[in-house]
Amino acid sequence: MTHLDTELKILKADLIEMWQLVVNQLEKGMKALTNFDRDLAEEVMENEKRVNSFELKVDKDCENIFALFQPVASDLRLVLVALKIGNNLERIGDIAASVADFVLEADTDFNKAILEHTKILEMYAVANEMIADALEAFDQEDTRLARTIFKRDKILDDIDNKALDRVLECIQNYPDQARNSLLVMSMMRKLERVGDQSKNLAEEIIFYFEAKVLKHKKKKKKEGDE
Amino acid sequence: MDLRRYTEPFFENLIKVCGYSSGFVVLLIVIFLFREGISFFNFSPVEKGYSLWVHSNNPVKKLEPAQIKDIFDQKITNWKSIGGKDEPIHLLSFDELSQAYSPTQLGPKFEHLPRCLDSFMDSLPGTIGFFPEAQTVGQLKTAREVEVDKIALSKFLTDTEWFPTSRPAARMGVMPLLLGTMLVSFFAILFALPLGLAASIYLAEIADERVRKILKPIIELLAGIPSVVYGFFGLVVIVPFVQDAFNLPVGETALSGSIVLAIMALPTIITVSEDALRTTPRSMKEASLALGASQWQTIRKVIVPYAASGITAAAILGIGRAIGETMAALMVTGNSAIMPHSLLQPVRTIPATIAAELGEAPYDGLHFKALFALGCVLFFITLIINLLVERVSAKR
Amino acid sequence: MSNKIETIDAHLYYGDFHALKGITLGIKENAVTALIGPSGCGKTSYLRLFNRMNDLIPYTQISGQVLLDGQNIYQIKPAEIDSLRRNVGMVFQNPNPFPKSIFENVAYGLRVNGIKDKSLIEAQVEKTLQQAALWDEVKDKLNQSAFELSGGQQQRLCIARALAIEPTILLMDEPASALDPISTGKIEDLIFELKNQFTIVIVTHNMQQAGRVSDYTGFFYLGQLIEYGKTRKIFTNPTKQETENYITGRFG
Amino acid sequence: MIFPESNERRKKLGQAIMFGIARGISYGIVGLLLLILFFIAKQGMGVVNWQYLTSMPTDGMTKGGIYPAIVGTLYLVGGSMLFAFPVGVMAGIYVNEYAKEGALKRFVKTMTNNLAGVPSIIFGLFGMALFVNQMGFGASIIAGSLTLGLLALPIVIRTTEESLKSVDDTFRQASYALGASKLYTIRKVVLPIALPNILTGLILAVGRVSGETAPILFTVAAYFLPKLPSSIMDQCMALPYHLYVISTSGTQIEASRPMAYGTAFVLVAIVLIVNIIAALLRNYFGKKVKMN
Repeated sequence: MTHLDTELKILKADLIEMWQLVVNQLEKGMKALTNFDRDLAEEVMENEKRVNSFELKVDKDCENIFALFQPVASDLRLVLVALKIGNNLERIGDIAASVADFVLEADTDFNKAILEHTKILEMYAVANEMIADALEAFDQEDTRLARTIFKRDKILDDIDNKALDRVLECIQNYPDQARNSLLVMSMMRKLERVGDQSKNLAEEIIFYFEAKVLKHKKKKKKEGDE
Repeated sequence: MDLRRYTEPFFENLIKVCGYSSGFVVLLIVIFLFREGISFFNFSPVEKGYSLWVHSNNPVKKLEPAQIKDIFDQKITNWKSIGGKDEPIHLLSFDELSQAYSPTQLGPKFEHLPRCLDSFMDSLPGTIGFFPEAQTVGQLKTAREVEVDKIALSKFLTDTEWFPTSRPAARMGVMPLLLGTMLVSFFAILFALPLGLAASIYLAEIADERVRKILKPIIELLAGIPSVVYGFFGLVVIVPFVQDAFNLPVGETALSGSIVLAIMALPTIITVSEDALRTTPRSMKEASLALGASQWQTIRKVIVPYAASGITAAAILGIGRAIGETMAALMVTGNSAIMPHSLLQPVRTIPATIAAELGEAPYDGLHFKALFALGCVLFFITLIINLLVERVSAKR
Repeated sequence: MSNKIETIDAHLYYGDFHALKGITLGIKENAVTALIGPSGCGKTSYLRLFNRMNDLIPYTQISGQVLLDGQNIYQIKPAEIDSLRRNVGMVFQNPNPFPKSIFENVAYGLRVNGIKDKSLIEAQVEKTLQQAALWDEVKDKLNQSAFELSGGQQQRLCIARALAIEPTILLMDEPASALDPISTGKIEDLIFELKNQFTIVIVTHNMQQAGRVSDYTGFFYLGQLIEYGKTRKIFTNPTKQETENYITGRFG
Repeated sequence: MIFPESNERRKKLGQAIMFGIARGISYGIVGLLLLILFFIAKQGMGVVNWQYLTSMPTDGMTKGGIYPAIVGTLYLVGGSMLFAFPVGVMAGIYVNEYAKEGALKRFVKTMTNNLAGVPSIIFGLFGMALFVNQMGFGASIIAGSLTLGLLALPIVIRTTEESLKSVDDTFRQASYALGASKLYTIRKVVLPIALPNILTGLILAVGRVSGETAPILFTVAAYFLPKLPSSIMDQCMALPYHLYVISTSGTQIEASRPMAYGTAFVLVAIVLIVNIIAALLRNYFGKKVKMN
C-alpha cells in the first residue's frame, strides 16, 4: 500500500463517518418531531457543530492530498468528489438542524393528524432513505443504487407541491394547531431541499466511479443512462 | 565561387580517401608481409643450386631438414635409424672427392664430376653427398637425388631449432624465438605491472594535485625516450649490473631484457591504468567511505575492481609493446637463438631476430623469406593483442 | 520528538565560495526530513555535513556546530570519522553498486569494519535485503553481479548496503532522480516503511517527492535555510514568499 | 551491530603501509627516469660540443662528430612528416567530420588502433618489401621517410581526431546556419580552432619518429657514410641507428663509447625539447591533447 493509498483511505473513512452522522441527524430530527422530544431536538442542534468540523476536516484532508500527492485519475476524482460531498453533507446537516430548530419553536405537541395529513413524515422517511442509500451506493460502489435516487426526488417534489394546500386545510380543521402547521410547512420546504442535495450526492458518486458528468442533464437521461 | 563547385567535391573525396588510409596501410602490410612470408613455405630448405645425393639402391628417398642437419652434424651415423639399411653413413665432401680422384679425372671444369660421384657411390653405398646442381644434373647413373621436405607451417611453428644459415639444410623453427619473446615479455610485465599499478594508484587516488602535476609529465616523458636509448642504457648499466649480481659469464640475458622492457612498459601501464582508475564514479568511492571503509580499503575493494578491465587492457597493451619492442631487446638480450631454460641465459626475441638477420640474408632467399614469415607471426600476435585490448576496454 | 541532528550556525566554504551561510536546524528523530531547493542552493552540501563527506573535497572549510546525538562531529578525533560514518548511512543520486556480487555489496560494510563471522554476515545480508524489499527478487541470485539488476533494484540494493551496518541515520541524496516512475514509487514506499526505525534526511529537487515522503521540509536557497516546518504546512501555506514561489514553480 | 575495535587500528596501519609503498614506488619510478636522464646527460655532456655536432665521424667512428647522422635524421623526420601530416590530418577530418557512426567508422578506428599497435620492426619489413624492393627505391631517404611516415600516420590521425572532437559543435552549427558548406566550415571554422592541438600532436609525432630505429634499419640507414646525401635516392646516416651501431657492432666498441654517450644525449635532448615545446603549446592554448 502506497503512502497516498493510506491518505485516501483516511479521507474516505472521514467522509463516511460524516455521512453516517448526517443520516443520524436526520433520523433523530424525525424522531424528535414525531415524539415531540425536545431533548432529542436539542441534541441534534448540538451535533450540528460536529458536522461542521467534519466538513473542515475533510476539506483539510483534500487540501493536503492535493498539495502533497498530486492525485490523478480515480484518486483525483475521489478527492474532488470528497470535497463536494463534504459540502453537500454539511448543507444536509444544516437542514437537519433547522428542522430540529423548528421542533423547538413549537409550544405544544404536534397533532398526529397534522403530521398525517401533510405527509411530512413520509417525506422525511423518503429523504432519510435517499441519503442513506447514497451512502451505501458510495460505500459499495453501487452506481445502480445511486441512479434510483433521481426518481425518488419526484416523490418529495409531489408532496412539496401539495404542501401549501394541505397546510391550509390543517389550519382550517385544527385552528389551535395553526402555528404548528406553519412550522410543519417550513420543515417541508427544508426537507424538499434534502432531495436536491441527495441528487447532487448521486451525481458525484456516479462521477467518481464512472467518470461521467451528469450535472445539468435531462432527468430522463440520468435515469436511463445505465 | 564557381570554381568551388569543382574543388569542393575533389577535396571531400581526397579526405575520404585519406580516411581509409590506415585501413589501406594495414591491408598493404598484410599483403606484402604474407606474400613474402607464405612463399617461404614453397622453398626447399636446401641451399639454392645444391642437391643431396645418395646411392640409387638406398631405400631412403626423402629426408627432413632436421634429419639432414643431424646427419651432417654426425648425430645420425647409420641409415638404419632413419629407415634405411643397416649401413654406416659416409659424408662425402668435395675435398674428399678431389683427394680420391685426380684433377684430370675430375676434369678441369669438374665436367667429369658425375662419373666420379657414381663410381664413389658404387664403392661406398652408404655415402651421402652435397654438390652443386649445375654440374650433376641428368648425368648420374648410380647416385640419386634425395628429395628434401619443404618446411611445413606446423614444423615452422613447432621446431625447436633456429639455424637459418646451416648447410646443407637450414633449420627454421620459431619455437626458441617465440619462447624467448614470451619469456622476456612475460617477466617484463611481471616486473612492471605491480610497480605501474602502484604508481597509477598513487597518482590517481593518493597524491595531491600539486605532486601529480609534477610526476605525471615526467612519467609521460619516459614514454617518449627512443627505445635505442633504453637499449643503450641497458647495455651500459643494466647488463653489467646483472652480470655482476649473478656472477654470470655474460650479462646480456633474458633478465636484462625483461628489466629494460619493464622500464619501457611502465609509462604505458601507468597512463592507461590511471585513466581507468579515474573513471570510477566519485559517488562510488563516497559510498564506500560512507560505510566506514578506509581510503585504502576503498581503493582495494572498490576502485581497483571497478577499473579491472582498464587495468587488464593496460597489462595487455604493455605486453604488446614488450613483444614488439625491437632495439632494446636486440641490444640487451644476448641474441642466442636457443630454447630458453632460465632467465639468466641469453635469448633472442622475434623482432630482434628480424632486425639482426635481415641485413645479412640474401635477397629473396630462403632466409629472407623466413624472416618475413617471422614477421607474419609477430604481426598475428600483436593483432590478437590489439583486438584483445579493444575487446577488454570496450567491456563495461 | 527529539532532535537527532542539530546544526547551529553552520557555515561551509568551498575555497572562496560560501556554500552554506549559517544554517541552524534540528532534524527530528525517526522522521523523514526533506531538503528542497533549486540546484546549487546548498541542500546537498548540508546533507554531506552529517557524515563529513565534505572533508573529501579539497579546500573545504566548516564553521559552526553540527551535533549528532548532542556531540559535535567536527570535534571528534580523525580516527573516529570511520565510526561516525558507520552510524550514518548514505544513498546517492545514481545507483552505484560496487563491482561485486549482490551479496558482497551488502556484506561490504560489515567486512570493511572487521566482521568475519560468516553466519552473522549471511543473516545480516538477508535481514537488510528484506528491509529494503529486495530479498524476494534477488534471493536466488545473490552471487550474480549487482550490475545485472535493474536501476531501481540497484538503488534498493544501495539502500540495503547502507542499512547493513545498522546506522541510525539514513542520508539520501536525490535517491530516485535517475529512476523511472515505478522504481521511484518503490523507493518512496521504502522510505515510508523505514522511517519508523531510522532518521531519514532526503535531498530532492522533486518537490512532489518531498511532499509525498517527508514529515518535515526545509527549503534552501542560495546557501540559506529560508523556511523549515511540517511538510503539510510548507506545501499548503508556506510562510515565506520565496518558498511559495519555489513550490508553485514561479521561481526567479 | 558490534564492530571489533581492533579493526580500526588495523585499517589505519594497513592504509599507512600501503600508501607508503605506493608513494615510494612512484617516486622510485620517477627517480629511475631522472637517473637515466642524469646518467646520459653526465656522460654525454662532456662529448657534445659544436665541433661534435658539425663534423664527420672519423677513425672508425671513435672520433669526430655526428653531423651526417643529424642531417640524416632531419631529412627523415621532414620527409616522413611531409607524408604523414597531410594524409593523417585529412584522415582525422574524415573520421571525425565525415564518417557516419556505424560499422564503417568503427572499422576505420579499429584499423587506426591496429596500425598504432603494429611493432616498428614490422614497418621495417614492410618498408623493405614495398618501397625498397617492389617500388625499386632501394635503401634510400625516400623509402625510409615513407616507412617512418606510415608509422607516424596513426599518431597524427588520432591527435587530429581528438582535437576536432574537442571543438564545440555550436561552432559548426553556427557556420552552417550562415549557409556555409561543410568543407568551408571545416576549413575556416573547425580547423583554426583545432590547429594548436593538431600541431602539438605533430610535434610529438616528430619526437617519436626521430627516435625510431627498427623501421630504418633496412630502408635507409647507412652504417658509415662520411658525406651528406645528395638526393632523396641516397642512403643516409641517422642518429638512433648510429647509436645502435657504435654501441653494439662497431669494431672498437670501447673506444667509441664516448661517441655513443654523446649520441644518446642528443637523442634524449631532442625528446626533451619536443616534450617541452608540446607542453608550452598546450599551456599556451590551454587545451590538452591526449596522446599515447
